[in-house]
Amino acid sequence: MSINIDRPCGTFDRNYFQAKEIFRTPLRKALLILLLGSMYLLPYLTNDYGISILTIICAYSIGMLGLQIITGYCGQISIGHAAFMGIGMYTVGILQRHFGLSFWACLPLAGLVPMLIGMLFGIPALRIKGLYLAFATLAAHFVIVYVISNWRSVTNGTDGIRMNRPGPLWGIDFSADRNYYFLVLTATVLMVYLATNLTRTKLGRALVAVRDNDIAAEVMGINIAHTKILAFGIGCFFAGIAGALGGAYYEYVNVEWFGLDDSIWFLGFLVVGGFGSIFGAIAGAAVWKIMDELSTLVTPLAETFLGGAAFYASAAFSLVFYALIIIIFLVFEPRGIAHRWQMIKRSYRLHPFPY
Amino acid sequence: MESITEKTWAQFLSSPDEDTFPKLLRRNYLKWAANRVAYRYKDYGIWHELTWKDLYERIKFFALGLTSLGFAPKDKIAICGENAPEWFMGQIAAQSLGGSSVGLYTDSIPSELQFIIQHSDARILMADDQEQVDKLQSIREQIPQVEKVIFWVARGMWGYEDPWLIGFDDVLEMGKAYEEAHPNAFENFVSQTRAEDIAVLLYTSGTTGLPKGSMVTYRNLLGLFHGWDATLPWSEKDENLSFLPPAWIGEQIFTVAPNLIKGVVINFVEKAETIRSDLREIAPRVILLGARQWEMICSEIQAKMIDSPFWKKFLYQSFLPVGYKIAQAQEERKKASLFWRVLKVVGYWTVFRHLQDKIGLTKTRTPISAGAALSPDTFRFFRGIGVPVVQGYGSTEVSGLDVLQVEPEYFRSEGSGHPFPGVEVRLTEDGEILLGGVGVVQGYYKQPDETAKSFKDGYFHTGDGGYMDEEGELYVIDRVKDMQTLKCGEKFSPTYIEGRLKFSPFIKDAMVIGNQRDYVTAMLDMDFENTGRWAERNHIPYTSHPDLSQIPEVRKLLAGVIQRINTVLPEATRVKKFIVLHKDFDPDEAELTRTRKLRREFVEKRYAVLIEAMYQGQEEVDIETTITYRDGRKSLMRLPIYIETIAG
Amino acid sequence: MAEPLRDIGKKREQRYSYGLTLLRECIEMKHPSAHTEEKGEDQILLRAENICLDFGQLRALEDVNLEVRAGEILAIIGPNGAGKTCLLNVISGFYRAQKGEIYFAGKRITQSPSYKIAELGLCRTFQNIGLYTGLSVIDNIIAGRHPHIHYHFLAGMLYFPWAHREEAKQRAIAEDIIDFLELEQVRASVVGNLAYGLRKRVELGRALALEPRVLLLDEPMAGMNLDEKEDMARFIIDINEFLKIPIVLIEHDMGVVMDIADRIVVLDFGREIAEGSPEEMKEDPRVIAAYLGEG
Amino acid sequence: MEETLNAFVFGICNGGIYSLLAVSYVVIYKSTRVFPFSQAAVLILGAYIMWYCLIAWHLPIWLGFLITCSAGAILGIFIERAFMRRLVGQPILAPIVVTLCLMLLLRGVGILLGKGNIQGFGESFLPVGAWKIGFLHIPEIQVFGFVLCTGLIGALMLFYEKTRVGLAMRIVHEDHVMAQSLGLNVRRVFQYSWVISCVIASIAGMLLGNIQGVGLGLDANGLVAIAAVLFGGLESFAGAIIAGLAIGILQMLTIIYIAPLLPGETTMMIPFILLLLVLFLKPYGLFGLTRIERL
Repeated sequence: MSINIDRPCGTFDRNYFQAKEIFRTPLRKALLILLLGSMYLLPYLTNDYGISILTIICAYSIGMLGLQIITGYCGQISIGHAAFMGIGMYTVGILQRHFGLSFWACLPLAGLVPMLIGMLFGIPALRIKGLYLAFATLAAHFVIVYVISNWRSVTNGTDGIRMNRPGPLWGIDFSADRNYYFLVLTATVLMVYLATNLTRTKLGRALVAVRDNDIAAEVMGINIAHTKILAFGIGCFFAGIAGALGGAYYEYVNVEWFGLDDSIWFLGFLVVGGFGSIFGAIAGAAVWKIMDELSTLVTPLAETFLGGAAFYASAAFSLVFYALIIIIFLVFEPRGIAHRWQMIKRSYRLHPFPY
Repeated sequence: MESITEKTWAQFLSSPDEDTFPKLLRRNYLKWAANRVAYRYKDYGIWHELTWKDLYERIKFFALGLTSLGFAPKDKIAICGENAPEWFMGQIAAQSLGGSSVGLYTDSIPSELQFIIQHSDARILMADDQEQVDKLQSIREQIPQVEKVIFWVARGMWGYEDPWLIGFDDVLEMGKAYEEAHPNAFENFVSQTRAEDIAVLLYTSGTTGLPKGSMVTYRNLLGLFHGWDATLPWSEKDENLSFLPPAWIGEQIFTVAPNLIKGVVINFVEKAETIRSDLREIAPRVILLGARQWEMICSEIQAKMIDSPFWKKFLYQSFLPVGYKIAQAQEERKKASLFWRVLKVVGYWTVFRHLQDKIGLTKTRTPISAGAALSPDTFRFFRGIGVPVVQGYGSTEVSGLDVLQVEPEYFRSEGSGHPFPGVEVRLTEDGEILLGGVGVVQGYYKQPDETAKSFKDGYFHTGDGGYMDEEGELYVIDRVKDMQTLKCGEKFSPTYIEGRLKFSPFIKDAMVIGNQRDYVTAMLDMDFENTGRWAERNHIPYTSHPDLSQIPEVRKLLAGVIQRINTVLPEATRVKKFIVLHKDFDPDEAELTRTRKLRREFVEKRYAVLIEAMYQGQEEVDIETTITYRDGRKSLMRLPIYIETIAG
Repeated sequence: MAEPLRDIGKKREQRYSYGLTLLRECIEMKHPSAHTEEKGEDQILLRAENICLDFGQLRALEDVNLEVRAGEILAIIGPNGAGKTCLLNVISGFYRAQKGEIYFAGKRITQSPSYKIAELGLCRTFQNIGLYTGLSVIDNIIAGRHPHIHYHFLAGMLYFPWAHREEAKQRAIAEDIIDFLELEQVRASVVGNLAYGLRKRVELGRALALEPRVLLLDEPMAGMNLDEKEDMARFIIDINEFLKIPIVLIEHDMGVVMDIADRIVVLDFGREIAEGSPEEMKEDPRVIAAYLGEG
Repeated sequence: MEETLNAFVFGICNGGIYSLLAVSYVVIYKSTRVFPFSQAAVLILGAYIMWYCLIAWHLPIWLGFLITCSAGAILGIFIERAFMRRLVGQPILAPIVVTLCLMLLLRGVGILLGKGNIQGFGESFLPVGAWKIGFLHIPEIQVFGFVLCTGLIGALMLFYEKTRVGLAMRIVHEDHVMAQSLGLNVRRVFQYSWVISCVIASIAGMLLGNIQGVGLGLDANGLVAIAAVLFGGLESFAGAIIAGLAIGILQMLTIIYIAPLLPGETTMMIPFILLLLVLFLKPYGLFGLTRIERL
């Protein structure tokens, strides 16, 4: 007796549109609105420090969504995702510095430029798989970092570039952190909507097909090359948007912010969040930011312990701390928080039966 | 004195143009046309809807198609198929031409079909898919009077160029052509139907002798339904799931009548295998299940709860007694103390609301159990988990359910409730129940002697023993013939003991023997799945059904079950010995009737060797049995059956 | 583009259907002429001429010729390692043959990539189940329809109404296949935890979803018990009859081959040693030798 | 002209160290199919430990060398037992992420060891001096390093050819499932390969620390070695050695000719450009095995 436990008893679908709805019953639609409403109320409950954490979590979730599409859904390993976020930041910075464009004009470009570059680096993915692709993206990361830090005339080299906040829109002045948080949150909600729809439509299925069995997918009429390049393109588009929004918050961006360890943390915390689900990407970004805050608490502790100058202690501890968290998750909870959340939801929905 | 039937009939039925099914169809069509749903069927994963307008047109064209096929008034159409809109459309179309429909069971063997078709001299047949059509073709020579067989699921029939077969849609086309030739022929066919015409001819296989066809008229159906509606009102917004075999009277009175009279929507399941998930999707407000199905649901819940994690099991096991306490109080018509009632609400919100959601009964107001008597333990179990099961009693000869426990708050676990308005219950001296009133059918088709035997001056002799308590509630004990007496004169009811035995999740079926013997013995049919799971949990290796049934530990387990039941039974009628059968009772080997009731004489004859062995005090009996392997090969196997005696 | 399919929620007419109606309609819409001629010899849909395939020094196939006529069931039999699956892989474009040409419906497809070949209508199933384990049964079948779904991925991401309708239409066609293959109960379960027999059926469903004009089945009945084999045989015959498409069948179970195949090709060590009707194959000495070994 | 010759010799010496590092990668990849990104960080630890022995605790060279090697071995055992053992059944992505995180973990430990003095201690602790042969200016350390590397690689080759354990490792390299069925304790073989790889890496770290100064910049060489390994093919020792030398020479040539043209320090860039080229043209490297995918 395989009943559909995702639907409460008494809901039946009269057409395929109803069948496809995620939030099918009025109760679930209300829960969704409640969730979104609470997200918008959060800034009024916390101080500025809280707002900065929330803004960065939202920006990073968009980046994580991009990586989820490339690695979680399409199975192509990318160890250079932070670099593409960097390109997004620098595109906005350069356009504002040299051409004086407004932030609103730069935002779409901040998505398109990394998208094109991502597609360029997606091409090797056509002929190589798995580990070799990881090398290609690693190389891509270094090439991008090298170009940005050495093209002094345009990118102002290693001493970074200014990015100013977006101009007022419909009377909302975005220089205030709270308003800027609303902008980033709205962008995140839109991006989550786009990513969810992507996974439920034709391209989403093609991505999963390529991940699960790309030999069979090829013979089953899916153009593998086209799908992989698109995966890289869309993933890097998300990374670009995340970079632009994140960078504009700090209003200054530097090459150090997207080094090799950032790319590795992207991949690592995606594992913590969980592959193959939208919730996994958001959970990963949230855990990453929370770990950030925790590691800053660690430094005073480190001082008492080491007694030496603490400036290097926080850097060392954050490296060790993150790496341990990711490895522990990978060994003991390989399918991440999203899977654990799925199990809890399933157990509740099956209550009181075991299966 | 004006008999009860005329009084109720006049009281409920207002205008003459609403006293037959076709007229009611026309009324609904005129009243709602396209803005209310009549039928809803699940196909290709979604529920398609047929409004009253669609239904009316389809039935009109099908009826006219039948007339162009030579269907005359008073003719019969025999329909054999799974629950589908076509089934009821064919029935109402035949009825609107003044004819009537004969219900056939899909899982009956060709010889049964042949007898019913010949006896009811149906001239046109309807079958749903290739399987039924092949069955009918195999008996084609024996039923010469059948002109056409209409089928509606054409899967795999592309190769059949036989003129004898015709598709449902082709009949619709013929109907459209006929309508051009004779405009509004259908309307005056409908207006010619009378309340006294035979609506439906239903053959009850019964546990004895050949099937008998009861002639059920519109008056019976409508009168009885209005009686029911007066006590338990149906509303327009109700949903009704059609999954019981359409050839059973329950389906007519419980699905077709409310749909036509009250506009309750009928939902048709996708396939027999998906009944449970469709039931959960529709969540019908009123549901009628046989006692067997309630017992299956109950043992399934118990089996799952055994495997569930500890915190779920703790919640379930701590709140179930609360339910039992409340049920106890209700039985004694007392108000339970506030403490228990609060606990019940807590239990509802933590466990039982979810439990009902999983089995699909959240919106069910009146879950009814009919057919065989439901064992008191199952009854109390469902009361415990908050499903207010009520028992009913009736038979085809009185057009379905006549007696029902009405107030869900108050019930007796062994009782069958009070008769509907318009139905009269009387008892003969030796306790046989007589049913009269609006439900009594006109008699058996073409069997005047049987009719005379069963129907005397307006009352139907049910052949079931029972008694009435002071509040007028009817208690059905057992079939009079089945009441058995031991050698020492002690009377006992085998079905009562069998009911208690079947409550245990490890026993699927049981047969108690003891007529004219010195003690009671039992033949148990083990539930392979649950017992197998119990064996695995206790690390007892087993291979097949015959092997598991004879393992000593399993016999110890079942002996324990019997011992518990024996404590409730009077001393003399306790089960002294039992054996575990090596295979299930199977309708295809005619050990059970179509509705899963036990055929006692046949089974007693078949296993006479085993029964005698039990009474001669043997410890072990060897029997041969054929085993069919997965790839179709069969092999004969000698198997020892052990006889277990119960201590004390 | 005019709505080729009747309204998806069409009432009742479909029930009086021989099954796979929506799928047949899609195929007829794309290649109307395909269904005119009967099982005649004239219309050869797929032809492979002297195919040679070798991996390094190992010669897997040695100038194999294969012809598939319209509407017939062709069985390819031979001992293990005779190159049957290699031949199928070459035809479906997965391996590149060193020598030889392949023509499908008049077009030369030797060089075209395998996804283009699939789009033309040459669909296949795999010997050891190539299903997408991450998707549910219904998604696997809709994923099979990938080349026949027409909306831009951006429209999909923004869930424009026409993309929504297109998804619903594809779901209807997939449901049509599920209804035909009787997979209703397992419609939403993940493919990973299905029984072996069911997975073979889902794979057949996915191949059907590609609107096939030639269906290549690689050991559809391996590892099945008696009644599963009967079901699969019934499905194959029904498909051949409803869609009027030729089916190439690789099978070891001689009982099945003998009673459903119209023509048999026998391969041994990469060489074609015999071809003809089932009866001829029974007596052909070379075939017996290939199976039972010389002397 | 003179400069090119000088660069050529200097390149070979550097190349020796790169090929040593490349070999440490191949040792692990060939047997456990896991690419050890973490070896780049083991380099740093090797350098620091050697620095502590010689400078902080004033121990003689040979004792310092011994301590470094044993520290490398212990680190290898710890990594294999704590992390790698649990990842055997995981999809290919898990080991990649774990090794990457290990690299950063060890870098963090490196910072702690080096007490934050990121740039390291600069003065070389091995005998300083240079030989003047004709116009060539050959620093003594380079030659010593090169000799040590060739000696080590030779020893490794002998170990593989002659000893029983070496033979076992070569079997595991081919296929660990088959090895397991033959009764080999694959786990111990994994442990050996990690130990050997970490020892080699720490020795290479010691040498590089000597040349470039002990500091966090050393792991840049690790990434260059990755380019070398890929160039030579992941599965062959010979490929790794030759590629290491070629990269060394190439790097020296770029310093002289190409560096002035491009802004910024390009020593790191050229290997990665080469890496991308290799991946585009010949993904499996010069001597790597191309895998035939079975369907």
